Amino acid sequence: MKIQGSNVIAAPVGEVWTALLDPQVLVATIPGCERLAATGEHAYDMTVTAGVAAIKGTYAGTCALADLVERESLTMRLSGAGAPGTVEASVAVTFAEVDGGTEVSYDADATVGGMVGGVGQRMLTSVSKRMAGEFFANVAAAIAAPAPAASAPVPTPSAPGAAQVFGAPVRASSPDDFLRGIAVGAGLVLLGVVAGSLVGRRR
Amino acid sequence: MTTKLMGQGVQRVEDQRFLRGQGRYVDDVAVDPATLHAAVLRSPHAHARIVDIDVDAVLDLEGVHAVWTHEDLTGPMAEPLPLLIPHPALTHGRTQYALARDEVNYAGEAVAFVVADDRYLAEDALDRIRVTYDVLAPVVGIDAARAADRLVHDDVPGNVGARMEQGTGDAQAAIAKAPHRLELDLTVERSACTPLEGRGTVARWDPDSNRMQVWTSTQSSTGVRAVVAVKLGLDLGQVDVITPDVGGGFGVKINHPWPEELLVPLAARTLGRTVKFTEDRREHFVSSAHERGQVQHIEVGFDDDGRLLGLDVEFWHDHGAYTPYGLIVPIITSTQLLGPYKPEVYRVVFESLYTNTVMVTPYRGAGRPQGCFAMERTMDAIAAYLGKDRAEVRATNFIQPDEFPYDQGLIFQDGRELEYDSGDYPASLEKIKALVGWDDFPAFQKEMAAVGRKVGIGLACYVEGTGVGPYEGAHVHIETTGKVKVATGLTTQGQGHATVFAQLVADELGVRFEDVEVVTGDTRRMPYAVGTFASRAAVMSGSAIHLAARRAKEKVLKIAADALEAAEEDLQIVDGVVSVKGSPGTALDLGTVSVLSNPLRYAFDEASKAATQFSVGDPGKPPVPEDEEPGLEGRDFYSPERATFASGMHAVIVETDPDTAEITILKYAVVHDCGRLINPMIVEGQIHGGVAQGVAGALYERMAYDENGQLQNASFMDFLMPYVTEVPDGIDIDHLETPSPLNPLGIKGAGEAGVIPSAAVFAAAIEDAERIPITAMPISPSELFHLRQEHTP
Amino acid sequence: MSEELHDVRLRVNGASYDLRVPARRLLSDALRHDLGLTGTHVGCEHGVCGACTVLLDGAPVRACLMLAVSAQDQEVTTVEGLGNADGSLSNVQQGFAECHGLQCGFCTPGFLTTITAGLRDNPTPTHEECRDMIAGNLCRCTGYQNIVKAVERAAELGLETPEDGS
Amino acid sequence: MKPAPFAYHRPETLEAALAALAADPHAKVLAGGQSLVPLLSMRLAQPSALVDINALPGLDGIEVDETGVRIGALARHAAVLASPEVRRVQPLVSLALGHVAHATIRNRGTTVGSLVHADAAAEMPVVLSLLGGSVRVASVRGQRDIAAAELVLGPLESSLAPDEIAVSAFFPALPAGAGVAFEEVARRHGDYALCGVAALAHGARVAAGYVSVGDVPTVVDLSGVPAGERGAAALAQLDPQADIHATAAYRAQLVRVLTERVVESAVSSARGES
Repeated sequence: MKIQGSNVIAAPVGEVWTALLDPQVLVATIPGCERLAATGEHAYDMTVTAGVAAIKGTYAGTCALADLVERESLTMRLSGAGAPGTVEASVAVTFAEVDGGTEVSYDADATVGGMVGGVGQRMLTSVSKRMAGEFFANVAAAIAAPAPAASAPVPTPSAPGAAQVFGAPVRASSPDDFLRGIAVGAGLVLLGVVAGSLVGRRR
Repeated sequence: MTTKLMGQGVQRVEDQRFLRGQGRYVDDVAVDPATLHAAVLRSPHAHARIVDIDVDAVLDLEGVHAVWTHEDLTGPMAEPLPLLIPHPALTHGRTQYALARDEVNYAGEAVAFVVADDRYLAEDALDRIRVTYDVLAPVVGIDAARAADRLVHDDVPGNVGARMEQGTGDAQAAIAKAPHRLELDLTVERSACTPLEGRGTVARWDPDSNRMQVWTSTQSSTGVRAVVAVKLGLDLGQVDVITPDVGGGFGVKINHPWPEELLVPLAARTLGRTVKFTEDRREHFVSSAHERGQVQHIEVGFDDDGRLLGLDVEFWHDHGAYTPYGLIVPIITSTQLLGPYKPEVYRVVFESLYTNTVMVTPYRGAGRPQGCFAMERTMDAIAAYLGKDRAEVRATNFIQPDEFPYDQGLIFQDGRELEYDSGDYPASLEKIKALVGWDDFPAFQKEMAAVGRKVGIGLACYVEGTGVGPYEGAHVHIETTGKVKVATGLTTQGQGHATVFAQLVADELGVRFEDVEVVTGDTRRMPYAVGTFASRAAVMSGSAIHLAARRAKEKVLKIAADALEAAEEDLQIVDGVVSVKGSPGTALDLGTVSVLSNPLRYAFDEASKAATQFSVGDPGKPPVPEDEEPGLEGRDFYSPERATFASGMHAVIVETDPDTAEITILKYAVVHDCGRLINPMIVEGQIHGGVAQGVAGALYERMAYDENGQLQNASFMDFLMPYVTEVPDGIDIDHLETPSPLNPLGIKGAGEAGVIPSAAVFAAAIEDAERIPITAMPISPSELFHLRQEHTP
Repeated sequence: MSEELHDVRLRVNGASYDLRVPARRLLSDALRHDLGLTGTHVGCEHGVCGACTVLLDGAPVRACLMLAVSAQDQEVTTVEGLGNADGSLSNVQQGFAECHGLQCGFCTPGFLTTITAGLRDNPTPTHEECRDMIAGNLCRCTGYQNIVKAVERAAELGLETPEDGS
Repeated sequence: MKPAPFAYHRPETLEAALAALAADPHAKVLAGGQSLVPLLSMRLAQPSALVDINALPGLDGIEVDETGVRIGALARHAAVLASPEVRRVQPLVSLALGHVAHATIRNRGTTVGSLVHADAAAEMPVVLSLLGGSVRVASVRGQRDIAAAELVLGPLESSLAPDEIAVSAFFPALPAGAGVAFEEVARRHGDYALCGVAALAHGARVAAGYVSVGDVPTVVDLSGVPAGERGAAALAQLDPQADIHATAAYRAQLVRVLTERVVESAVSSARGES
């Protein structure tokens, strides 16, 4: 599955760049993210519980930012596995200074496996695009008020090695966002997507 | 004298059970709280290395009894599954392991096997297994396989499992010399059998008798028996395989062993419990088998009449991740492609390619639909090129009735010469033209065009090699009650064997149809058998049963003649009573003969008492003379020189919606020649089913793999198996009967025929309606819409 | 921790059965594995094929799309309950036998239950209504031709010898 | 394909049902279950508990008066479809229901259930939007009516709170002199539509609702657009997506074709023709 798109955020490239690289921003913006553990520079293990409506699944996933070109581009590699299926995604993200802020463009290629892969791909693209739109609002908001919600790093034995673990703020299920739409989110979205494909048929 | 049942539309005896809900399918066996249930963890990736499998979280789950991964398999179980049909051209055959060892090559490949109190708990356990994969880029589709930028198996260069060529001469030279030349590139997508009952296996180890009993939904019980014995280190004599009622096969259940057919018996013996695996629908899509995927290039040279002077075919066959069934499918395409025609020179070459998708084994038609598509599209192209009638061009190329037996000069799937035994293609063509109204269609088409409606007509012909060897056997036993018990080893999945075989026995033996009971697919009753595929059951087992009944009859007459003090030739058997022609008083029933056949004469029943009034045997000889056996039985085998060739022609009239591009079937006609008919009602049922499956394959069903090797339509919601609303309302059928000289009944197979010409006939009709070349099947309204876009200036 | 079991009384083909099953037990599995009524077949478990169709208070429903606990106190009729009291075939079953309306027989129970209710509600269907009556059931063997004939034949038989229609 | 474990409640009063739902944010309501049960069996939905409302009294009503049709949460599609009163007062409901899956599914599936499932590929949410109906929901916090326009937030996301149960839905009556029509194209009879169109014509107002086009049920105002230009006008406001059965371009073609056909038939039935 391939998804492309772009949005403009009313903030300078520098701030947007920094926000996306900040684990506290990540943990605060990935919906249902219960834990994010650093396993290396810009590499994290995460546990995410999310879905659409009451249709939820828990995914064990990883997120790694690579090929960093300061303020220009990066590649986000994501994977998630849970009872409903698996998700492997690679997202090329580019940043460009434009009038009124920063244009962030993404080009995602996601592979969805397992049960969801077999029955739920139909609506994925449209759902993810819609979520991408919402994400940028969140990032803009996060930049306006830098991740107040995220708790301070606390070392946790459960974390691999001496990794830093970032806990998510307790909150009601938040609106979907970019990470959800494109990353482990691709799987999470599928939960809803699958619901769609099944439910659409078997009202 | 009772009328012969051969040729009668006798109602099916098995239906009495089925209609009452008393069918016994494999999941109906061992319905007992003590039975354990299995589930399989399957790879979510199309291509990956297995780094680690963590099953620790599974065993502390209440109700879970055991879990296996490849690590836990030993001896032959740890080796790759057998390559069932090797072939010299299959230079790089590969088969999977019962449980993946270090690599998975399709999404759905078995990785771990769990046994628990019920299927619910077994699936809970699957959710707790953690597998770490190193995901590799997959090879999906024929183009990717040919490009070979990536390999499915590191040790198979170019992803080529096999390359095979055969022919009757220098086709290229013949084409070069021909007055006219054409080239076509044709594609057929993947589909699958999808019987309504999936795969399933039940196994029970009996420690007292040291025997393994296996019930499995298969098309070859003897094959499963042999491999279970070898893999579990048992003697063949310790393994019984019983095929219960089978909820449809269509080919997919001929492949064996499935990993579960070995893992279930292994678990049963290990745990000392009855174990059952019942596949669910999604598993069937991603872990059984598919077929049809082929890309074909045709070059043809012909004269002004459209006569084939040279035909050169090259095609690429997608056989998926493994090749357990060898090259059967592409070999059938390469030979059966010729149909009823006789090109002066023919040459065919194919490559069988690996892809990271579900493996390919025969699906009803088995490569013929692709071959028929190639040949018939070529015929249509020639007709269009010459501006001739499509039927006329075909007639020009027909093998004539006086040319049989006709040797096509090739080697067929069974390793024998491709020699057609009989047929009458010109007669079939006349029948199909009359049936569909071929000559009146152009006028109808004009009429419709005048009111803005698009209609088109298509015609397609095929020849099907049926009843391939090597053999089938039968055992006929006349009990002292006069009841006749018949056993043949091949299996039944809806063909009505219990009925048609009983018809044959009743006719040959002279007993009442109701007194004959047929058992199939039970290795305890007939341990020597091949299986039900290639439209071979009626021809092979039908002939064997006929011969076995004849042997039993010979013995009946011998004993009765002795008892009645009459000459054998003066005796007749009617409704189970042997009597002297002309003096009906002098008679005895078969039950009595059965008693007389056994010198041990305990008078257990009336038949035995009745028998005491007769004396048989020569006092001067031992009670059981040399070369004779006690009991009233007949056993025989049928093994033909070669296959017998059925044929047929389909025609269809379709309408395409100018706005929505929806395709509607207005009329479907079939002319069919499978030699003599045993039961016309059942043969027509086979044709109906084949046509519906053909409509499905041409207009609805496909395997929608994405570029990552994920099957996106692994459910009945998106794999569009037709409902009644999608199939023709009525199918016009006419029969032609050119008996086969190769078997005692003059019959030919009928099982697969209905599906063979579908892709070709629909492509032809849609092309005729749209005036757009149709070169890829199946075709959806969405695809037709885009073809229109491309062809509108 | 072992799973909570629920007491449920199922009324099937006129008989009452008291079961203790987990909430997640599908009605199709309860009928087949707990009650041993294996005539109801499972072909897809997502409600598309119709092989598991049973009558719930007389109306056809998918047994695979119902929880056994949710069928509490309702009258379930399966294929085993379609025959006449004297053991003879019902008109619908007889129609199938006469018209070769089945081959492998796996989908048949779902057709029989569906048609039984259909002819009860509409004893004199047109050809189109006969096709429509079976439009929600999949069959892979017959191409439906003879199933439609069987429905028409069953309707004929119904006029000759009416039944209660279960 | 078997469900994961879940707790089960079968309350006999609405109050008890609401309490059970309020007590567990991950509980899900089971009504007809024709959508939910396959999700459970595929383990795509793993709610902690099910609140089975099938034993609740008084929710299976179909009340019809001249203002419209109120359908209870336990009224099955089949019952609504069979009601001549519903057909008389709001024929579009009956027209659309005839396209909902197959008869056997309609015997168990509920109309209200399909509304709150908020699926853009379902017929009934589109019909509710086009007619400007509403859904009445209850929770321990009380009752409220949700207007069709506010019902669907996104694909499969309704605006019901996790503790709310939809108890009924209201479809306004067809005004005198108004006309409706419904048509859809599906691959197989009874399938999820590739594209479905519902149309309402009342005096100068002409509007069409779209099934399986876009993420949410979408209604387009075509008032004043002449025949022949309606398809294009509708497309201008829609963004058809591709799936494995239809490309975006083909789906757009179906929008064009069906819009013209269905709107015209609604307009002519408003004129009292046909």
